Amino acid sequence: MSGKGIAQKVRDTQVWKSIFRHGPPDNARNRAAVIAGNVFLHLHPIKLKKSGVQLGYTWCMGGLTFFIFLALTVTGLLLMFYYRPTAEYAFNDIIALREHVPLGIMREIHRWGAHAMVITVWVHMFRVFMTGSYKPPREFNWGVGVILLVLTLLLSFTGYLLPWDQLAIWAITVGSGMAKATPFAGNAGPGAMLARIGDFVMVSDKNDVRFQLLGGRFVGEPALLRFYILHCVFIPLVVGVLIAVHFWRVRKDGGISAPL
Amino acid sequence: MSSDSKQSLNRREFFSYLTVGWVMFTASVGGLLSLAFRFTYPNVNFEPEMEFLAGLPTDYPSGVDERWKNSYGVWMVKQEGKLVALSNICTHLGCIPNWLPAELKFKCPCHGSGYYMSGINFEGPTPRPLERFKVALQPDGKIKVDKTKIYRWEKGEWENPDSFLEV
Amino acid sequence: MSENKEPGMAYNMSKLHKVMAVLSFIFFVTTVWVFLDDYIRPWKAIQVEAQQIKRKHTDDALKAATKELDGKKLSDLDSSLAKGQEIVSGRKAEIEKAEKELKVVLTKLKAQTIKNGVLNGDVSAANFQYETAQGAHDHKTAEKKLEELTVLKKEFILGKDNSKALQAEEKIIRAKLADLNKEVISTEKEIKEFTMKVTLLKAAKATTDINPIFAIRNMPFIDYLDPTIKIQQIVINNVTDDRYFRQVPKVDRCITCHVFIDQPGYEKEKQPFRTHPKLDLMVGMESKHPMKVTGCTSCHGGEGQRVNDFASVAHMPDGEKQEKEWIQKYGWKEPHHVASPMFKLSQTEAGCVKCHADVQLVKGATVLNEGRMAIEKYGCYACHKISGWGENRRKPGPSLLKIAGKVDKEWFKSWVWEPRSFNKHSKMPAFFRQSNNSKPEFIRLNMAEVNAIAEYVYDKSKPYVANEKFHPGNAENGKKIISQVGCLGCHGVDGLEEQSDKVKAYAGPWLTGLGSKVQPDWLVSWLKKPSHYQEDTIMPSMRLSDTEANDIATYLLSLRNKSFEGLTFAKLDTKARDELLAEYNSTFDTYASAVSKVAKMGDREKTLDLGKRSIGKYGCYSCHNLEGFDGYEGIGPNLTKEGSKPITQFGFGLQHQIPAQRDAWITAHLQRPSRWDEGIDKVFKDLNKMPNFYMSEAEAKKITVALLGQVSDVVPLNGIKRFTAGEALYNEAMKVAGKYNCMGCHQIDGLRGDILKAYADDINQGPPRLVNEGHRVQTNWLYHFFGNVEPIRPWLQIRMPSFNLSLEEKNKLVAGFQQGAQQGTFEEPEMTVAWEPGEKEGAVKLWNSYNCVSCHSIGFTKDTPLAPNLHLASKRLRPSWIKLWLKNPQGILPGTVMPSFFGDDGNAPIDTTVFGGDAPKQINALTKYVIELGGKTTTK
Amino acid sequence: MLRELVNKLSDPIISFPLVTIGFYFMLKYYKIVGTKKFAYWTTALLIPITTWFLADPNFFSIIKTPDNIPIIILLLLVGFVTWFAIHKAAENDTRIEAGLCPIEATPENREKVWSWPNLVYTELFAMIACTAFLVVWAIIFKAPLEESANPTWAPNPAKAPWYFLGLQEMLVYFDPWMAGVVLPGLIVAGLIAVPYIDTNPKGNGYFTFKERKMAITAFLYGWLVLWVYLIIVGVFLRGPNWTFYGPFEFWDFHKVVASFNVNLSEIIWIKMLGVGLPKNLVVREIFGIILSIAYISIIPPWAAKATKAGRELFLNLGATRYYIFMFLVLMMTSLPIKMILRWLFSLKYIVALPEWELNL
Repeated sequence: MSGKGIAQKVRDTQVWKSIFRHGPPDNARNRAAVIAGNVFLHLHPIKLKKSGVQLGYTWCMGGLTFFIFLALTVTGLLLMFYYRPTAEYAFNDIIALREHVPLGIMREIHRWGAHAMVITVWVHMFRVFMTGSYKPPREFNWGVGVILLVLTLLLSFTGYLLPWDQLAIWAITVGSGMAKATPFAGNAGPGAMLARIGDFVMVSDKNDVRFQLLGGRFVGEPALLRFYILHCVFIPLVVGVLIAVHFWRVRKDGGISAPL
Repeated sequence: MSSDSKQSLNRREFFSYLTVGWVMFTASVGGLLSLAFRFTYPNVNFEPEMEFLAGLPTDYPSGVDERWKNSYGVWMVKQEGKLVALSNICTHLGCIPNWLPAELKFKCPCHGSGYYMSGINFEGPTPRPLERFKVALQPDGKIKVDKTKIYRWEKGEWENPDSFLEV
Repeated sequence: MSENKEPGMAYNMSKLHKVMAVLSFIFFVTTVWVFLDDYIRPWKAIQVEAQQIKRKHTDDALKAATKELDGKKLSDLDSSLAKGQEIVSGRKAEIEKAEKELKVVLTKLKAQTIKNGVLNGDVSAANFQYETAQGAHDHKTAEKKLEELTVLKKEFILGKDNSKALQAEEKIIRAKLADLNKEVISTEKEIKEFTMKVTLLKAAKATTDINPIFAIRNMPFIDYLDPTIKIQQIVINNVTDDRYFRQVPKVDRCITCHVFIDQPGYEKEKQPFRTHPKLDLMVGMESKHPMKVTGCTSCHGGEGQRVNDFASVAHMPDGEKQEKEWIQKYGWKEPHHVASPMFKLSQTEAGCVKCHADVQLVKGATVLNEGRMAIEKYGCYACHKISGWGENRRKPGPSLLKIAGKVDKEWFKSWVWEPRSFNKHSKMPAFFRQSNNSKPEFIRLNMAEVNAIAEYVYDKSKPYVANEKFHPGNAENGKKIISQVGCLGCHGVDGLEEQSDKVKAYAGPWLTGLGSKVQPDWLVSWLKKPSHYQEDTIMPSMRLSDTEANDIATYLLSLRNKSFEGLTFAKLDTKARDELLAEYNSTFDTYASAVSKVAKMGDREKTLDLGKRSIGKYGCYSCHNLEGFDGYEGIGPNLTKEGSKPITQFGFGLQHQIPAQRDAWITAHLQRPSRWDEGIDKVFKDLNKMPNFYMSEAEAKKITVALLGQVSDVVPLNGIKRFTAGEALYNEAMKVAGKYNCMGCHQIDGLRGDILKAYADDINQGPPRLVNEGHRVQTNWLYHFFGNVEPIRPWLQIRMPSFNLSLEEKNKLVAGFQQGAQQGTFEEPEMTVAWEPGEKEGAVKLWNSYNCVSCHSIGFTKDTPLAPNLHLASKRLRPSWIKLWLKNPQGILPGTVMPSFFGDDGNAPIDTTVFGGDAPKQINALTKYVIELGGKTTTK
Repeated sequence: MLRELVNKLSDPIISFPLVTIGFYFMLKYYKIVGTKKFAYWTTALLIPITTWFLADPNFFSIIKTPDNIPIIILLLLVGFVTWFAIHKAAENDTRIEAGLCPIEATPENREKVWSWPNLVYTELFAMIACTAFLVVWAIIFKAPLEESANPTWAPNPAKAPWYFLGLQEMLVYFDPWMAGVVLPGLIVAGLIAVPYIDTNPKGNGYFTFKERKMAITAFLYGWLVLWVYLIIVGVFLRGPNWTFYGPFEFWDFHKVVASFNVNLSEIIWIKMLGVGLPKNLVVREIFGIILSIAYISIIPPWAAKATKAGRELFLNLGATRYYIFMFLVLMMTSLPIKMILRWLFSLKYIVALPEWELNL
């Protein structure tokens, strides 16, 4: 037989080489190349401080949050194949996921993942605060992080309605009920009474922020559709963009937090 | 032409085009964004009707009238010169009480909350009186009941002139 | 300018700014444009106009109301108010004192309320703790809690009492205050009441103001806040649109423009502001089809959800004039991509059919009813299935099972060839000599077919021997009898054209040329006993005497069609016959082998075979009873969903002058079906077989309306009026009545009564109108009457015929009338008359003073009776009906000769001496008296 | 008996002060808390207590609700990471006191290492572990699904998603416009503002308590007590009608708690002055309005002048940062203040203007 093993033969093919432009990352040159040459890995620095890989220091909560976000994106995309955001079908489709859709457990992973993401993002913030990693030059990135945390909560909140069961509509009723108390913009908020001329009511349940959120005066079919779109398209897009900014800033502001 | 004046001319030109261009750009982008905002408020919605015409005040005898109870969930109560539209939802847990003409009270069959004809609670577990809806006269003399406007006694809203009709 | 470039710059910066400015300008303009494009909608202008119209109306009402206001009274009230204020201001000190007292009491009350609130909470909590402890069998804690609870409860009761006392005090002070202010309060109230109408109208007028607030509310962008100009819609849950097999509630936005459609008072406005013309039946809140339940497009058709342009709604102009007007005014164009455009104005009644499918005639739907009657007349349902037209209807044409005993074969052939040449009123349509089959080679084949059909029919015909012999009688007398006994209810008759044209009877054939058609003996026996010739005929027996029957026959036989008599039909062309048979046989075979197959058949066999195939081809069996065609379906297409058939499925042929609309096609088709083949080269077997009925355009249009209504829309069960058991029975009875053409003579509950038109001078000489008949007559009597008709009104010349009703039909009629009138089967059938003391004497007095016997003379005087025999009333009539009848006969039968003895409202008797003029008592007594006349037992 | 005691103790009236006191001691003795010994002993103590808790059917039925699992995970995780952070901080502080640098700043930890495989691999491990964890979680616990949506009857209690229960719990003390809009808005704004207010250059990139006591105390109080604690109350201790139920208490639908709350204006005008409520709304609520304004506008300048800590802070931060910081802190403390006023005086609103939907 030839002197080369099959693995080596594969590595020598043009196809392999066109994909991986370097040898196995077992020497300094290739270790640098693997990070720098890979679109997914190149967000990492080629080298980093040792403290940055110490679990006791970083807790890996930010990384987990990102990973769970990816997992949720994948499971969520798959769930969309079986889910119709209409009052007639939403609940039945969830039952279908539970009862007969192959690997309908996707929904469980999606839901528990959503909760897990809320927890990891909180703990991530906790750690960042405790190590003072928001201090200059990372102020802006901390702000981005806070917004990402809020968006995470909103993602979870908008997803909460989609099963279209009692738990869902009443949790959203309670949650969105607070919006109607927004000063000057919610019909039960301070200042709403002032915004009227005769029978021209400028802030009412037909035009306030809550109506805008729900597309109706109560949690109904328009709300289901709006939440679906916010949950599946709008917020994930914003989150994706902000995550890119967040990571970029981590690199530019001196890598994963470390004493400066 | 001195180079100074040329420069200042350029600057003026520069500023005016710059300003016009960017002001208009900002205005247009703002306009399009406001379009997106306006887009979120539908012109038509499919929610159940919350208003209905309830005939003339003279159609109602003194006491409790149940003609709108099943269709709109409203009791019309005429008492002491006032006609009011009472919600028929028990303020305890949302059951639907019955009107007992013999005892002159609303009685909730679920947990026994009781209300006077006026809607004020007096027995059972309920924490507060029944709610009133807005009633107003139309020019043809007919009553319009608006269920989107709710008046609660405990908030002192029953004094509001929209919460009753004087008859 | 290139010298101005900075190093490292490809462009001159100021140039870039210029480009930016120009592009931004364009960008800005498009942004403004898109806002305006979204904002400007035609319906907004219409609503603004409507607002002005409403303003004008309100203003008129306001002016009228202000005029009505008594100015003097108002100024009086004003001055008394001023006086009152003066008086009240004199009591200022007292009032202030009372107000102060009130404030103290209110403060105390509030404090007490807070205390009570706390106590209430404590009591409830302690109660819960006590109950929990009890539940846990922790008696020690329970006892302790109970003690606490008892104390708390006592306190609470005290607190509540205190509250009540304070409330009482408050009430007293308030009453005192009111008393102190009474002059002002009462006058103010009086003024308010007095000016109420004006105040309300003023407020209504204010809502139509066009002011800055109106402008702001409806301004672009902020018109989401609380606009006054907005799309209005009705969601109709019980009528649905089909959206890919799902039933979705209809949404009608018509009221966005038809603003006042449900409001009376706008009848004279121009469209779209006019009130619905039939508010009491449609749209009105109290009508049977309220706007919010029925909507608009449920009946009218069209695209209810569209509002943005007149044409997309699928408004359809009725006639060319309107079309021109609309094109000019609204830019109307033929709707495209619209499944069901609106019904044209004259076809509106088609909308009834969708829900009222199973009823014969819909009250109030004149055109539709006439269309349905025309369908009945021409028997469309025989060849075309139409759901709602019943599965087991009778065949519309006469039976041909014994035809040889009625007419001869030569006549038969000529008749089939061209029925109109014998009877110009013929309902039998023409299959031949049409524009699509008049080529000589087609005529040759057609004639062979007719010959073969005749051979087949006569071959199968059973022998018939007339059971009467004709003896020539008095033709004039016969004609008179025909015009009097009621024949005209079903037949038009030559020589009686004037009456016939008034009645427009259609159930039976127009009687003409009988002398050239039937054998005299057959005619007499047919007249005497129709069922002898055809068992299932609807022709009734008029119980004619022999003389009468012979007189009628003599007259009818005197009607002859000389030119038709002279016709002879060409002999069977055996070559054509063989060609046709070969054609038939070659369907699954080569032509050559088909020819050889035909050649092997015998001559007679060939003729009969072609006869049977031809009958099958033209569908003769659908209308006529014929042997050998059991289980054959009608040959026409199913018309159940004709109104929803896509327009592309209608074949317009080369008839480009006919608009590509469903209704136009149907009307044209009905008038001359052969037109679709014109100009098209078709082979003989593919010719359009729909025969020509020579319908007038008016008739065709009416049928069009009835057929347009046959839409495929699924109406959910709760969208349709569901019959009660009684109504269902009544509906069944009306079907039987329809079959036997009862309404050719009787008007039943306001519908038809065709023959009454010939009695326009004196409606009482015609057949009785039946109103709530099930209430009038007793069930038993009616049943008996159908079996044994006996004259009730001997002065009438028209006769109630004896129908050949089956037992089932008789029961249906009886039960239907009775249930339709919501009567029990046995209401007071054996009522015994129990007189109150003195009542009978009163009844007799009334009997005399109202002079009942002057008309109801039978059994009392020898005078010619003008009213039914009252001795039979107790068997025939329901007592409760007699009372109604006595009370207000005109209310039941307008124009009846029965006088109203009790005034228009039934409460003012003419004779006030009896029973002190108490109408109900009088009516009661008279009813009893009439019943007693029938020989009922009398008890004291 | 013990159970009843626990039930009583967990009532927010008692448990909130307890938690606050515990929080104080935790930070005061953070070096003791931060030892491993403390952690072992606490764990050893908690295991039997937890077992005892779980043995109770009422408690267990609440715990095992699938939707409550994340909160338990949150609880365990927060407990652990809090201790862990304190532990690390204590370690570093001891080193700093000894004049050494924090562990994270030691040269060996600042040494540069290759990302591949050091970082990439650890990330992969985390992903694998996380996926496995999620899958197991998903297999064991079904995602909750209740009756299909029915707008005509509401389940009782109707709870928001658990991460908003802190806000819902605030609703007990504040009107929705405060609890649902203003306070959450301030939390987000305050968090974003943190790096701009906290100008302390120390403690950047390593665990420490000593060097940034003020910042950590304020943050931890808000995070642990005003957020996590309130969520726990909202999830486990609030039953039908949002009534308090102890951990061992059955959620009896009929439970009634004596509560009748009175506005400040009523207390002053009616109870104290004995006159009726004035008609004019502003006059009626004048005391509350003055108090509220004073709370926001008088305390910060007073503290800056009169207290030592305030003076130092003012000097360190400068006027703008100081006032923003004080405003945020005062808004945060308004919640415990409102709680305490409610428990002590049954106070409903300081300013009660339901006519304007403006209640404080």
